Amino acid sequence: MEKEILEKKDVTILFAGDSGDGMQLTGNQFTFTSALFGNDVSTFPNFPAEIRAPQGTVAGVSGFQLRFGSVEVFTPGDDSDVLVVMNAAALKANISKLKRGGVVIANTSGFDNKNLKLSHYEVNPLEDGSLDDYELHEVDITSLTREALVDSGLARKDVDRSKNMFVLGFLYWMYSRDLASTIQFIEEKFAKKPELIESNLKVLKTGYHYGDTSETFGTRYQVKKAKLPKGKYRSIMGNQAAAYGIIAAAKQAGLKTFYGSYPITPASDILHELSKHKNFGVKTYQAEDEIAAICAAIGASFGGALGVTASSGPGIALKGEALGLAVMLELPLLVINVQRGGPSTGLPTKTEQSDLMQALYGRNGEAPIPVIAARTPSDCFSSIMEAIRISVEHMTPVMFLSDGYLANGAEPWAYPEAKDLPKITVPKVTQKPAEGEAYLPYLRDEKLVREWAIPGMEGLMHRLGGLEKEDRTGNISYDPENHEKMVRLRAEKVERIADFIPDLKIEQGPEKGKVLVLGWGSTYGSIRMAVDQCIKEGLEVSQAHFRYLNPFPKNTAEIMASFDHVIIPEINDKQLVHVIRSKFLMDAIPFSKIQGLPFTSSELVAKIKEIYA
Amino acid sequence: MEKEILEKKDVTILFAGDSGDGMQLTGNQFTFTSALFGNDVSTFPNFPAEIRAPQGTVAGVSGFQLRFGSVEVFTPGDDSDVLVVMNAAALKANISKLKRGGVVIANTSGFDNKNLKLSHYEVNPLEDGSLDDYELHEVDITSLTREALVDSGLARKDVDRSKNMFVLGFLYWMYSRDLASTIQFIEEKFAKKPELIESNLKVLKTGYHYGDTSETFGTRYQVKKAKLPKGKYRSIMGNQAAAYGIIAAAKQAGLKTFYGSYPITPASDILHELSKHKNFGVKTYQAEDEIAAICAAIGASFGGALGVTASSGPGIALKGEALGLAVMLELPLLVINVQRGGPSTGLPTKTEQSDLMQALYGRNGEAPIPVIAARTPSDCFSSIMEAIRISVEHMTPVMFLSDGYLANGAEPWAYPEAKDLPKITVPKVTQKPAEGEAYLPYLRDEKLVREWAIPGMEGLMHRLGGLEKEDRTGNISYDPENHEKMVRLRAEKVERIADFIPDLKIEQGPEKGKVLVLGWGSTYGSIRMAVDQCIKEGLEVSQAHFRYLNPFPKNTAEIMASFDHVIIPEINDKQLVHVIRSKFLMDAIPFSKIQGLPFTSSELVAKIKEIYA
Amino acid sequence: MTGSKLRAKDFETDQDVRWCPGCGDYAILKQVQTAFAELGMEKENTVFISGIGCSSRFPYYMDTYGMHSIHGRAAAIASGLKAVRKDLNVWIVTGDGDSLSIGGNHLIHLLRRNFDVNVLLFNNEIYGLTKGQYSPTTPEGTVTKSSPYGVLDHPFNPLALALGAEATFVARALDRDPRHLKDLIIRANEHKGTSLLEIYQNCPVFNDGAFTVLTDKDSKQDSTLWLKNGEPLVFGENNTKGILLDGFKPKIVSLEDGYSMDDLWVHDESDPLKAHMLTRFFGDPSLEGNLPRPFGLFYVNERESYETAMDNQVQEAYNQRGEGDLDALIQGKSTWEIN
Amino acid sequence: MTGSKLRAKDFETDQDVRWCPGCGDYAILKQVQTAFAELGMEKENTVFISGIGCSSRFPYYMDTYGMHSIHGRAAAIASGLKAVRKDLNVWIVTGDGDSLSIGGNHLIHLLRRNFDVNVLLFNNEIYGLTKGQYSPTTPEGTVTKSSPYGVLDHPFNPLALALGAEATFVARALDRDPRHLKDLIIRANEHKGTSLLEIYQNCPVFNDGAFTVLTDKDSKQDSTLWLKNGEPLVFGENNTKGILLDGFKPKIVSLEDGYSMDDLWVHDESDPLKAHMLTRFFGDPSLEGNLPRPFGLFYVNERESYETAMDNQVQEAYNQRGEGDLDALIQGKSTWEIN
Ligand SMILES: Cc1ncc(C[n+]2csc(CCOP(=O)(O)OP(=O)(O)O)c2C)c(N)n1
Ligand SMILES: Cc1ncc(C[n+]2csc(CCOP(=O)(O)OP(=O)(O)O)c2C)c(N)n1
Ligand code: SF4
Ligand code: SF4
Ligand SMILES: [Mg+2]
Ligand SMILES: [Mg+2]
Repeated sequence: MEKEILEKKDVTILFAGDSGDGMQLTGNQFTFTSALFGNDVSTFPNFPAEIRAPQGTVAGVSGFQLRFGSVEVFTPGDDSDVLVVMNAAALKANISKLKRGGVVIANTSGFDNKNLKLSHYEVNPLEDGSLDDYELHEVDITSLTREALVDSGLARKDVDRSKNMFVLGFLYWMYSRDLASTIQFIEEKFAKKPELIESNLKVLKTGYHYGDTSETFGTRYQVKKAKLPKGKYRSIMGNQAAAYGIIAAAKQAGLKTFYGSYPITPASDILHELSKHKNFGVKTYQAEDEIAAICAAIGASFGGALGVTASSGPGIALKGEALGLAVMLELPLLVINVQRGGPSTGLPTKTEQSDLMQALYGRNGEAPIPVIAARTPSDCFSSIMEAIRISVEHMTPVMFLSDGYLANGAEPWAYPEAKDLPKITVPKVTQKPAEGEAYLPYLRDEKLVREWAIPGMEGLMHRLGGLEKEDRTGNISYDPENHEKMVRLRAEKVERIADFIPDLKIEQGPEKGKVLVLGWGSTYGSIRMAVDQCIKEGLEVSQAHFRYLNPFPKNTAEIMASFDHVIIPEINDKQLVHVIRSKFLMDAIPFSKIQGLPFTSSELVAKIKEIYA
Repeated sequence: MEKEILEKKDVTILFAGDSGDGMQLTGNQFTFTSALFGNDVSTFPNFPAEIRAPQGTVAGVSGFQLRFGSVEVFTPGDDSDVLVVMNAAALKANISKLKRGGVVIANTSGFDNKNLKLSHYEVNPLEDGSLDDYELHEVDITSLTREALVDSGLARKDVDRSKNMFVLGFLYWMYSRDLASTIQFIEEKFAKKPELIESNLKVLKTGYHYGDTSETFGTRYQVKKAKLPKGKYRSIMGNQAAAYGIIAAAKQAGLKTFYGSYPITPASDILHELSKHKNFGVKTYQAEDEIAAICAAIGASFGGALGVTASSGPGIALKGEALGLAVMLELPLLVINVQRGGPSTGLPTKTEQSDLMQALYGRNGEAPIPVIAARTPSDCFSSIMEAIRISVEHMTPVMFLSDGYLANGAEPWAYPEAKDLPKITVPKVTQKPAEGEAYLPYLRDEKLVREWAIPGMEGLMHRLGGLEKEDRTGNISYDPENHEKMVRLRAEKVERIADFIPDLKIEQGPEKGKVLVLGWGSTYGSIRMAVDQCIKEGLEVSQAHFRYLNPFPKNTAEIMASFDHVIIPEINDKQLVHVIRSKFLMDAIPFSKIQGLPFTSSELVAKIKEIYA
Repeated sequence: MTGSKLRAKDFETDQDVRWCPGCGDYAILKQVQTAFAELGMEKENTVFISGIGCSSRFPYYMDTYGMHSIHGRAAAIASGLKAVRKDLNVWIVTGDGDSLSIGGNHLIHLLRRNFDVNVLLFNNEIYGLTKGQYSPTTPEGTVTKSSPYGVLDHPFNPLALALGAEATFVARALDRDPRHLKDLIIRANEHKGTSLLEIYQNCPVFNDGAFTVLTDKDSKQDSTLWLKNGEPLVFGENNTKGILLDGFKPKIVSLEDGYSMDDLWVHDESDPLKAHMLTRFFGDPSLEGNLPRPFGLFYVNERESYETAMDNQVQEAYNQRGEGDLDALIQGKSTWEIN
Repeated sequence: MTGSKLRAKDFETDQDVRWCPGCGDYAILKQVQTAFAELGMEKENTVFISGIGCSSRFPYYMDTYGMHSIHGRAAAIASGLKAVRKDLNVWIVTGDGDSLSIGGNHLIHLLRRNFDVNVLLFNNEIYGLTKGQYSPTTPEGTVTKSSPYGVLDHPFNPLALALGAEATFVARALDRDPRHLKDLIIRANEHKGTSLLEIYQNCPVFNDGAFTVLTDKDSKQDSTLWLKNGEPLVFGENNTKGILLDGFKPKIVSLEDGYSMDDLWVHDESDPLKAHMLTRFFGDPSLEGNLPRPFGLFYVNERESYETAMDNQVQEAYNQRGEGDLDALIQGKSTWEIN
């Protein structure tokens, strides 16, 4: 039976099921296939807060949202067009994220009495009319899978585990996709268990054919290739990109990397990733706590390596004192904060941008440091390289801000070649002082940067420390004027970095006009989509986005002044707005969301229109 | 021989000598005698950075500056009128602090070759004309003392130790002071060693008579009584006042105090003081580190006591994470930061106001807390009581800011009577929930304050924690909207404290006009003196001073708007200016000094005039 | 509530217990509740303080007062609480990462100070909550998320560390032996000082089988040793093996083979040196000839608890100087008057 | 600099030494410089890392590389340094407060990891720099600035704690016995792993005389015991007293009175149990019948140092996979092309 094929510009699918149902794998496969086909894609996984909450409960639901389009997509989508639910709990947890009129594909076996009870449904939502506003397709995925494998000889557990392949096959059919890459994936994954290759492929194809033959599904869709920049692509997650960026930057600087860290969600994956790549000269060190982690990184930097440490909010709070020491030592040091919902333990598995103030001010005394934020998962790569460049070339600790949304989100990445990566110049001392002359560890160049003298270098022995130091000599000094001078030198050194960073640029929309949406960090994608939509609707709206939060690009005030209104959306309570007001004495319209979730485009569009009006 | 007696409005004396020369005692005695006489006084000791640097070296010089007047004096003076130096090092360290034309009283025995060498003088400064601009009086204090005690039978060491009494006696003569109170002091101090009473009194009187008989001193001075508010006075130092304030506030609230702390300069003296007063129901606890100290205080507050913790900048940095927990728990907790020169270890024995940003923002996530700063040593008493009132009545951690200058400075204090102290109301739960109803630990009153349920109370068992909590129930909640609601509730709770604090008031000068000098913390005295002088010179200058830095008094913007120019002097790099700009989008003229030293009046006057012009 | 004796169930809360299916934490929770019922504990006078970790979720499941604090700090918080509230029964629940990695310092200081609190240290030799990194008790060489090529760190021996830190009560139990666990919970409660009870707890998700050799039918007889005060060290099937001291060296002997009970080392809870030796019975018990892993109370010693000493000092101050007089304090010794 | 051998004086810097007159720190500085000269140490390959405290000023006075870091963190910083620079000779200088109070956790983790660094723990049983509060080694009951009614805290026994934390080199010296101190500095330097050398150091300003009984002519003979490997434990005037083991109990006997050298406990640096017992020789030695305080090397044990294991693991990765290929890493396994 020939089915009609509708064309769509972009589609958002949300796969949801129990933690054990393999939804992450399903989502990743669909994503990769779509990217390979030529769509633009953006994804976000949603893990349960518990490690492994009891099966069938709402707390145990794992989700994977994916958007793919024939146009550029910068976020995994607001509400989804299609919701796949493997059980009742998955429906309960996610139905609010489905567009009115959207498609629900429900695995009926997941709605038996036990599942209904565990998810606290009194009546079966597939039957009580509560889904009348949606296009509901009931498929007994479990049974169909079992039937397909009735002769496989596999254990029931293994049979059931492959039901996600049915889902995948069926959606491939629905969106007119090719099975090839998934077939290859399965063959590689189970290379050592041929019986599983066979069974998984069988179920995958069963799902695909089910679409073809089943009477219920009238419509297939097609999402054409997107016009994307030419190049080689891969999919990348933020934490992975950050890890690669560290390795790349160290290589460009000719330094060994020392990564001192203490596990914490959502930063740990950087540690996990880096610890796999020891043959890049990377040493990872799981310290006893966050303080030890940053201190070890400082020790490593003192020893001439690139010291890096990472944590999330609560752990960064613990690093404040040592970070102040690093400010005094004027050594390279990268501190990564993969932000999560706060305050305190807060919402560890959710995203937030609420550590900006802590990044800028969370230390005693006058202790300014550069702060740099990544905007998309793949941008973590180049932003972290830039953070390291600044740290090394300007001999200063730098704070790099990412967040849970970037860390775990994935997007296609037109990855660069190693030979095209920026070089990083290391200000190591090249000459010993002349005979009889003392070495001056705090002598500065025109950037106000001191040189890096490393233990083992002859004739450059010196002592660093956290007490105020005398200009040039670095000896302890209690002299009042020297103190003021040094405080100002350290501040000015950071300010001058503004001479070595690019201007803030208008990403889209006119260079001057009515409304500027000015963001930082992970809100980039949502803002991009929303501004794009407003522009298409004919509004005079522009977008600019900070990578550098300290110092700000030199043209910041000028850009802001070119617009009637500046809106600053943030996943926090107006932190950037506070800083902007204080630095530039210019107002901006805050737009806050503090729900552990990214902005949706529609929220932003609504806000833009409200201001525009 | 009758000597002429000149009248002076106020005089600043700086006593300086080796750490072992007893300059602190000398200064304190002079201060007390002057206060008793009816002068207003203000003092500041200046300890060496080293514990006990080698005798005779500049590093080992200990100083005590004291100002007394027939007018109100709010600071220990800018430059001194009289400099007493017991040795060459003391001269070297302090000559820059003497007014041109001022009096130097030099102990000639302290300028022998050994002393000159130790203090790196190539020629004797008493002889090389370098003091020509000053009125130099050379007195061989050491020999005169020895002579006086030639028959005492005391060991040389004990004899020499009393030479500070000679200085004291001599200055008593010079400023027409009574010996009575010092005589009494000596009698009490050495009650168990009568031979020392005798010798000290003898030297004291020798010094006094030396003035009378010696040819060199032509002039005596007189500083009349000041017109001070009636009342009973005592002298008090800032840390002492803070300690008493804690004891008083706990008493007024009917709470036991738990003081968890880890030693650090200049906060430790609060610990030392409190540990003496266990019979006020105070428990002091020297924790293993600052984190343990604040955590123990949180535990104590959970247990129904008043949890207090204190440190200085670096230690406060370590407390950030736990402070975030306290924000979530919504329990009373007082955190004291006796600020010192930063960043990092910085200048531990010097003063600074550079932890304001840390106080406001040094935590992960949205974690606002009230911040309160004391302005003078004695004000530490009432400000800390106020901080505790807010902490207890509004169930929130509060940051109390003092600094090294307040901590060690002393001033006369018209101390209150216990019965007149403000009452503090403790929001303890008074009723169990009705049978069958669950207890709701996060139910709020109209101030948005929750009640305090304390272990041991029947029927109120509940679990607190740092994960986001559900409104009212306090259960863990990952609900997005609940999170935003709770973040806003916590912020609003702190904001509403503005309804329960007094307006910002004009301390002196007109209510509106040309220039407002707006300060916070320990700059109060210097600003007071400077504005007073400007007013006397006919300028239209006013003073206002913040005690509440978060939330600000409600009329802040209004007051600022009433002046053409607002100057904000700070011992940091414009931190309050940043906050003011960001909160009110109003500009202010920063005036920074970052030298580990308080402002001098003349610096401020010059700045005021520059702006005024 | 006092008076009417509570059942184990009465200590449950209305919150869903959110550990993974099969997690050893369930068994421990159950035994605590059971022990509390037996002990006639009062809900309102009991407090559970935990840090962060899977195990640290514990307080939510006990209908007493509780605080789920921050990572590593439970001991510090409990110290402050106990310092002001000697009357409360305070329990600390913590994991191997929480108490030995980030919280190591607070733990050793708690032990030397000897506050009368009880520490339940859930040792699963892994970081559970953060999904599987190694902890300070993970054996060298183990492959975990953060050690893909094997752990380099020589692990702590928690009980040896505790003894080195002046602990006054040191014991070990196992999630899979509930009775024995419950008995030790009761002993810990009795002890007037800091009780450290290490509990081996299986994490089926990230470190399954870490203790299998100690719990599996086939191996447990030869690999575990159950300490009983005043009784000889015997183990193995039908208790046919024993341990004696050959000079200063513990040696395994067979009781069917020339040795008798009288030759054996007799456990003495009050002997710190022997306790020390027992904590070092730590060879891999799956290897032949290695010493079995001891369980039970290794060492107990009554020493004044910190809060008692603190209260005494305060009381002494009251006795000597009476209730503080605020006016006298504020006024100090030297005053003057302006009229 | 290598090649031309340096004298003790060559390790001095141009900074004025700023300890109080009479402070024990001077003697220690001198012995370090002397030992370094003897060892032929190279300035540029030596690093001193300290925390904060009087003792932690040390690096300023050694003309090597150095860092005066923040309170309690020297061990953590040194760990990171050594992890990337196996070639450097790294020394940690720390006080009893710095290393056992705020820095306790880093110290015990350093010991278990066994980085090849040397820790000089200046134990003056007080906080010097902050002017006289008690430390974790101050004896109970001591009156200090923060304990006007006497310390309540049971102190740590630093060496016992270290052994509990898996230390591989544990020794004790005294500022007043410079030769012996120097010898131990040299032994510490030889040891390939973390060497913990506790040095009793008199603080004449805030805790004068804490060790007088161990240094005074009249009392020191009976109150100190100088450990020598392979030799019997003798002490007292003319070494006429000895210590033997009566079962598991150390007992003082007189060699003039029936006992001979052969009866005595012979010191064995490699015996962990005996080392443990020696750390517990801690009675107040001024009281009759109490055990003398041992000095010397209690225990040493070679175990692979952390940085060696780390370097080996890295080397292994290189051997197996060759120098990392950045392009291959960035590209990963699944790519596609847009044309
Ligand atoms: C300051 C801080 N650092 C790190 C974390 C992340 N974290 C939470 S629990 C945990 C370790 C859990 O391991 P363990 O204590 O053994 O408990 P388990 O989960 O195994 O019961 C870590 C690293 C945190 N919450 N806070
Ligand atoms: C974070 C922090 N907390 C506290 C201090 C204050 N402080 C400096 S040194 C010290 C203790 C010094 O004692 P110890 O380590 O025994 O060294 P000593 O001075 O006796 O040699 C303290 C509490 C500090 N500098 N930083
Ligand atoms: S991760 Fe492990 S320790 Fe944590 S709840 Fe699951 S099974 Fe238990
Ligand atoms: S205070 Fe004590 S330890 Fe510090 S330098 Fe002086 S004598 Fe030495
Ligand atoms: Mg664990
Ligand atoms: Mg000390």
